[in-house]
Formats: sequence, C-alpha cells, structure tokens
Amino acid sequence: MTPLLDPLAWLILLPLLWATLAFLAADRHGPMLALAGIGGQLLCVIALAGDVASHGSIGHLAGGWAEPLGIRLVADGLSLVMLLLTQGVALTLALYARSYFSQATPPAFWPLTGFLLAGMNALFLSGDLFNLYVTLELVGLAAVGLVAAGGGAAQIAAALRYLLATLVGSGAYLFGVALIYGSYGTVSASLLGSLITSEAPLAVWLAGGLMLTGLLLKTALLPFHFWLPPAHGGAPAPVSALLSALVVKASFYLFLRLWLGPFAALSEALPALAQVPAALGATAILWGSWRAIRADRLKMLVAYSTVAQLGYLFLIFPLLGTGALALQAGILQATAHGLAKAAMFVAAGTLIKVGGSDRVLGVAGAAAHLPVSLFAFALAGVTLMGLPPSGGFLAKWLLIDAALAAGQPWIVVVALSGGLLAGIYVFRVLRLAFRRPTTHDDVPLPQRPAALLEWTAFALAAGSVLIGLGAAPLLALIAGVQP
Amino acid sequence: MSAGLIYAATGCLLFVLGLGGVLLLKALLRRILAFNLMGSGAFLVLVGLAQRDGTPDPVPQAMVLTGIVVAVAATALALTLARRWHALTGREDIARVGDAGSRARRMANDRRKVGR
Amino acid sequence: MSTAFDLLLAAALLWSAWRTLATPQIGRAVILFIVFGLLLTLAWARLDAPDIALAEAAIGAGLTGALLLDAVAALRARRPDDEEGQS
Amino acid sequence: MKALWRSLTVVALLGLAAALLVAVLGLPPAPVKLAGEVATNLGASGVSHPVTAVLLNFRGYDTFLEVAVLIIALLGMLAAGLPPPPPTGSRNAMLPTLARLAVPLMVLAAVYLLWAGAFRPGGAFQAAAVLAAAAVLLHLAEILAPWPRDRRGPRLAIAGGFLLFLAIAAALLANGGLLRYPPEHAGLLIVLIESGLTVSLAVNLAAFFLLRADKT
Repeated sequence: MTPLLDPLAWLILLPLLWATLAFLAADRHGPMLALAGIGGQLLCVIALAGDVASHGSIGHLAGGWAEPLGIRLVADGLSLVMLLLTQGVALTLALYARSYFSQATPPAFWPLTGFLLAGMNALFLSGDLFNLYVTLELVGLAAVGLVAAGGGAAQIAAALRYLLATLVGSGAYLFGVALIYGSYGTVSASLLGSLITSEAPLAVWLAGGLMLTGLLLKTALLPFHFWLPPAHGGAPAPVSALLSALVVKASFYLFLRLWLGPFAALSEALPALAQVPAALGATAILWGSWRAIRADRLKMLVAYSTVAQLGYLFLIFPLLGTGALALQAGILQATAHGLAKAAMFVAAGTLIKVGGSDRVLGVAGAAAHLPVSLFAFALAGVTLMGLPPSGGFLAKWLLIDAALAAGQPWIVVVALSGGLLAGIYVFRVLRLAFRRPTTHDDVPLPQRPAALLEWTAFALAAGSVLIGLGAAPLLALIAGVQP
Repeated sequence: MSAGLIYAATGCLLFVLGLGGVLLLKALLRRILAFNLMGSGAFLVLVGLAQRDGTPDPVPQAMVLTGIVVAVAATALALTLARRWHALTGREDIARVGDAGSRARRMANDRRKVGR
Repeated sequence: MSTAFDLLLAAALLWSAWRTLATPQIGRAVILFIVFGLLLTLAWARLDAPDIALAEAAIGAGLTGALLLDAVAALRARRPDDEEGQS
Repeated sequence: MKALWRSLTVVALLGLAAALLVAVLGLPPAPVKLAGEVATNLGASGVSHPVTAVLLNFRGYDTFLEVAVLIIALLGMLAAGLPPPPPTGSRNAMLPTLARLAVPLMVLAAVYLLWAGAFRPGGAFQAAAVLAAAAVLLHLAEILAPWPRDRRGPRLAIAGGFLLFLAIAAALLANGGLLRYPPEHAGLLIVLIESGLTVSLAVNLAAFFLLRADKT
C-alpha cells in the first residue's frame, strides 16, 4: 500500500476532516458526512488489523523524527481492539442518531462527534505522554460539548460538573507529565519504560500518583463517579451511548497503558498498590448496582450500571502478574460492556421516546409494542449479568480464572455478586415491560418508531453476545501485546 | 538555587493552591480562575524543572505554548456554560455533589428554579 | 542579586494567586488574576522563554482576562431572560 | 461532616504541597537532554528559531491537534447556547478613536510577529492573539458587530486554516510520515501553515467574544 494511504494516520485525519467539514456546513449534511467518514475509519481499522496481525506492532513517527525528539504513534493488539470497538459502535450509533434526531439535531452534534472520535483514535495510537495530554483534552472538551447540547438547565449543570471533573483530571495528568519531563528529559512512553526503575526519585512516584488519579477521575471510578450519572443519564440517548460505551474506556485504556508501560517498575516495586484500584472497583460494582436497582428514571438506571461495570475493569490490576489472562479479561469486559451499554442506552432512548416517560415505570407494556428494543435491552442485560454465551460471561470467566490463579478469591466473590445484582436491575425493567400498562386500555397505542431505531439497538446487543462466541482472534491479539 | 528551580517550586505551590480552589470554592467563576492557576503552576514546573541547570530548553517551552492555548479554549467553554447556567437559574455556583439524597433534592430544586 | 529578584517575583506570584481566590469580590479577583498573568509574563522572561512571555501576555492575561471581565459584567447585569434558546 | 471533609482536603493538599516541594528540590539531573537534540537537528527543520522548530516541525503533530481543541471549544459554545449580544450605545466615547488608532498598529505587530517566528521569538500563536485582541477592541468600540451563529465568513476562516494544515499533513504521508517535511521545503511549508493558522486561530479566539446569539 502506498504510504499516502497509511491507515494508521487516516484514523486520525479522517474524523478531523469530516468533523471540520460538518462544522463548516453548519449542521447541514452532518449525518451523511459522519456515515461516510466513520465508514472510512472502519476500513482503516480493518486494514490496520491486517498489518498488526502480520507484524505484531506498527509504529509511525509523526514528523519523521525518532524519539525522544519526535512523537511516535503505535498500534498494537490492545490499541487495535479499542479502535475496532470505537469505530464499530460509532458507526451503529451514527445510524441510530440520524434516525433519533430526524426532527431536530442538537446544535454541533455531528462535528463534536467527529472531533470526539478523532481524539479517541489519536489517544489509542499515541506513544507520547504530552501528546496524550492533548488527546485527553480533545476527548474531554468534545464530550462536555455533547453533554451540554440542547442547553437545558439539567444538561448545563451536568456539563459544568463534568467539565470541572475532566479539567481537574487532565490538570493533574499534565502536572505529572511536567514532573516526568523534569526527571528524565523525555515524555516518550517507550523510552520511559526502560528509564523508570524501582529506584525512581520521589518526583516520579508523585507524578505516577497524580497522573493515574487524574485518569481515575476521568474514568469515573468510585469515589470519582459523582459526575457520571447526571452527564450520561441527562444527555440525549445517542450521546449517552457514545459516552458510556466509549469515552470512559479511553481514560481507562490510558490508565492501563501507563500501568503496564512507563510505571510498570513502580507497580512491581510495591505490589500492594494494585489492590487500590481493585478495591475501588469492587466498591463501585456493589454501590453502582445498588443505585441502579434503586433508580427511578430509566436512563439513570443504565448510567449507574455503567458505574458498576467500570468497576470490573479495575479488578484486573492485582492479577496482571499472572500472564495474559487478566489483561484479556479486562479488555474483553471493556469491549462487551461497550457494545452492551450502547445497546442499552439506545434501546432505553427508543423506549422513552415512544413511551413518552423517562421513569422506569414508564416501560410498562413495552413488550407488546416495542418487542425488538426490549429484546435488545434484555440481550444487553445478558452480557452485563455475565450469562453464557455472552462476551460478559467470557470476560468474567477469564477474570475468575485469573483470580484463582493469583490466589485472590475475594475477586471471585465480587465478580459473581456483581452479576447477581445486575440481574436484579435488568429483571426489574423486564418484569415491568411485560406487565400491562397500569392505565386504561383506551389509550391509543404509541406510534411505531423507525425500524432503524430498533434494529441498531438489536445489532449492538447481538454483538455483545456474539463476541463471547467469536472471541478467539480478539484474545490472541491481546495475548500478543508486549507492554 | 537556580531561577528554574525557584519557579518550579512556585509552580508546585500554585498547582496545589489552584487544585484546592477548584475543590473547595463555591462560585463557578472562582473555580474557573482556580483551574487557570493550576494550569499556570503545571506550566512553570514543566519549564522551570527542565531548565534547573540554567540552560533554556525549547521543547517544554513549545509544550507550554500548546498548553496555554488549550487552557484558553477550556476557559472559554467553561465561561459560556457558567453564563448559561446563570441565565437559566440565576445562580453563580453549582452545588457540590455529595450523598445521593442531597443530589435528588438538588435536582428537584434545579428543576423548580427553571420552572419546567 | 538576580536570585533575590526571582524570590521576590515568586512571592508576588503566590500572593496574587492567593488573593485571586481569597478576595471577596469577584470583579477584584479577576483584576488580581490579570495582575498574576502579568507577573507570570515577567517570570517567563526570567526563564529565557520570550515566546511564552508573549503568549502569556496576549492570551493568558489579555484574552483570558477580557473573557473573564466580560463574564463578570454579564453576571452582574442579571438578565436571566434574554439568552439564546430561552423563549 | 462538611467541615470535616474540608479540613481533611486541606490537610491532604498541604501534604501534597510539602511532598512536591521535597521532590522537586531534591531531583537529580535528567538523563536525556533534548535541548541538545533540538540544536543538532535545527538545520533540517526549515526554521532557525528552536521553539518554532519544536512547535511546527519536531512536535508539529501536537500543534495540529491543539488547533482542533480550539474549534471544539467553539462548538461547545454553539451546543450550550450562545450568550446574548451586549447592549449597544453604552460604550466610552473615546473607544472608537482609540480603536482606529490602535488596530492598524496591532495588525502591523501581528504581521511582524508571524514573520519573526521563523528566526526569533514570535509566531502564529502570538500573532493570532494580537489580531484577536484587535477584533475584540473593534467590537468594544462597536465598530465590529457581533457575529450571528450561522455567519459563514468566520466558519470559513477557522476551518480554512485548519484544513490547510490537515491537507499538508496528509500530503506529507507520501514522504513517509504525518507532517514529515522534506528538509528543503520545510521552511516554505511551515510559513504556509503558520499563515493559515494565524487567520484561523485569530478568528477562533475572536469568536469566543464575537459569536453571540441572534437578536430577536
């Protein structure tokens, strides 16, 4: 392939291009540009997957300058899985959003989505700590803009809280980068991997603490989860899906990358550190599920379920020493949850749009007139509960395997009880949906939604289940990652 | 003590001061100011620490130029949101998120204030 | 001699930053923030970073300061009803 | 409870400040010295001012993404709802005269800064900031009216400079990498990018003030 068509570079250039064109076109042609653009991005990921499968890891020197002077972009199995998830979910969500916003699209929705995707792709591909800071800001500010869309008081309040949280998070990250540059004179992740040893000076430990804490704040891990439910629960359904399925995974991915890469020597020198994210994750699973069970608005239920499901991602840290199992479990969970949560939010969006009520009680009777959306919700629930053969099941299976191998049985208990709790909040919705609406029978049946609204949800949910059956190539990609 | 080290130490204190401001103050404009102090602190550490031996280093200087532009972008967005919030509710602060009960009460309050 | 100047400037930076957060009136806080930005410009000059000094004066103190003053004026005017989308 | 939380936060922050000071003041020298690398490669960068070389060549990719951050902030404003235009007729009578005197000088200063950036302090960012300040001054003097949200000109200027940067970044893929300039053309390409960026950044920064809700 000619270097002009380098798929790695176009994964960043293409969304920037269509987002800028959508900005220029002032809210016209947005869906068309987005669908064409994301379609092209998906082709780029597929081309890149071929390269990664044959070479293991692909590097690209931005500017042509080697490190430490220049910025290296890297694609390996880990980044590739995240890129695949992102473009796949984004394409489906773009189809859904085109239909969902058929009457009126919130201002700037399409260009902000494009810039958000550009930031995420750039983040997954960057191997430079300062460049990663810029990508974090791209993602954070674009996501805040999407939350604010519509401009009602609830949206503005959610956007403000989200903005303050995300700015403190990236501020702490930037300060850590400053300390790292002062300590070593470089911000290249791969060079730092060999420079940072267990005898690192105090500044490096503080830098690690600040950067990782900042990323936890952006990932909304308990106790930093406070901004997530109003932001994800209050935004329009396509935005909620984008944020819950993908955006929080970006900062998790960076956390994991830093943990395995530059800061590996620190976490090995003090193994007890790994218990901190795991303990927070376990608390998040229990607390988030409890709040989801108690929620009275449907989208808040789904948002609190995200708080809980993010907890699983952090259970893997004490287990990473045991080989590829824990890493596979974490990334598979991120993927399966990404698909399932996108499905759940868009299904909930359709239920609310058609049913006219955002209460959990409002789904009563939905089984009769919205069977596809409800089935998608249930199927996504299967993944969240971790029932076979879903991706969530396989992820939990791998996690339990790794936990037993590492002699950490408490993680098994947490993982299993999280699944049970997820069952309670999913069945709470399903049970209501099969009940007759409490009101009178003479209410006219709501209008049928566009088929696309229902089937995109179904496709995402089916993906989250099928990924459990066809996970072998995915797991092989992750196993091949050399941190 | 070199000039670089003096300003790096100042930057550390400014960062913590700004962080405290964002976490502990109430008024939105004040918290936006505090965020800017946090950023300035990080910039001073980035350049000051790198230049603690007294030789200028263009790499962190260029990074700070990038950072200043990012900071003004974030500030502009934050101010727009704060003004919009004020226009909708007449309030200059936003309740800190505490326990669940207070959140529900606050959201009810927000809704009442907007009159929807 | 120059170290004494640096220490003095560092103290002035910290003082103006503290006053920015602690002064009771928001209008004064913004003015103090602009003063902080101008002092920071001096610090950049002391750090052999004229490019940042220029950018700090123009963007950090200048444009950010003007945006903040604009916002303070808007919040003082208390016209909760004529912003966009409020119909 | 609230007071307890506040005092705990203050104690934690004081601890953090103390730890940071200890860490920074006792830091051993860094093993990598990038300033030397920059000096060694400056000849191939197309410009002779090291900061500009880092900003547009060695780490030009950072700068490329950063322009997108500014556009995102503007889009966020559009999404949240623009503030209303300021009331007219309440300005200082001296302002228009001052603006008419100062603005030409500011434009001149911006052109100088842009030109100087290649070999001394200055460059697109500083030039754009001065131009934006000139626009704000004209706006305050009520010579330049607020821009309604759908005005095409500002969008064209903002997107144009960025698209030029993007087109050059993409075209240079043929040379083996994103923004990988051939050394003999680097100077020209950087001037081209910086000129486009000056316009784009200036309009973007000015739009933070001038983009206002339509009067209805």
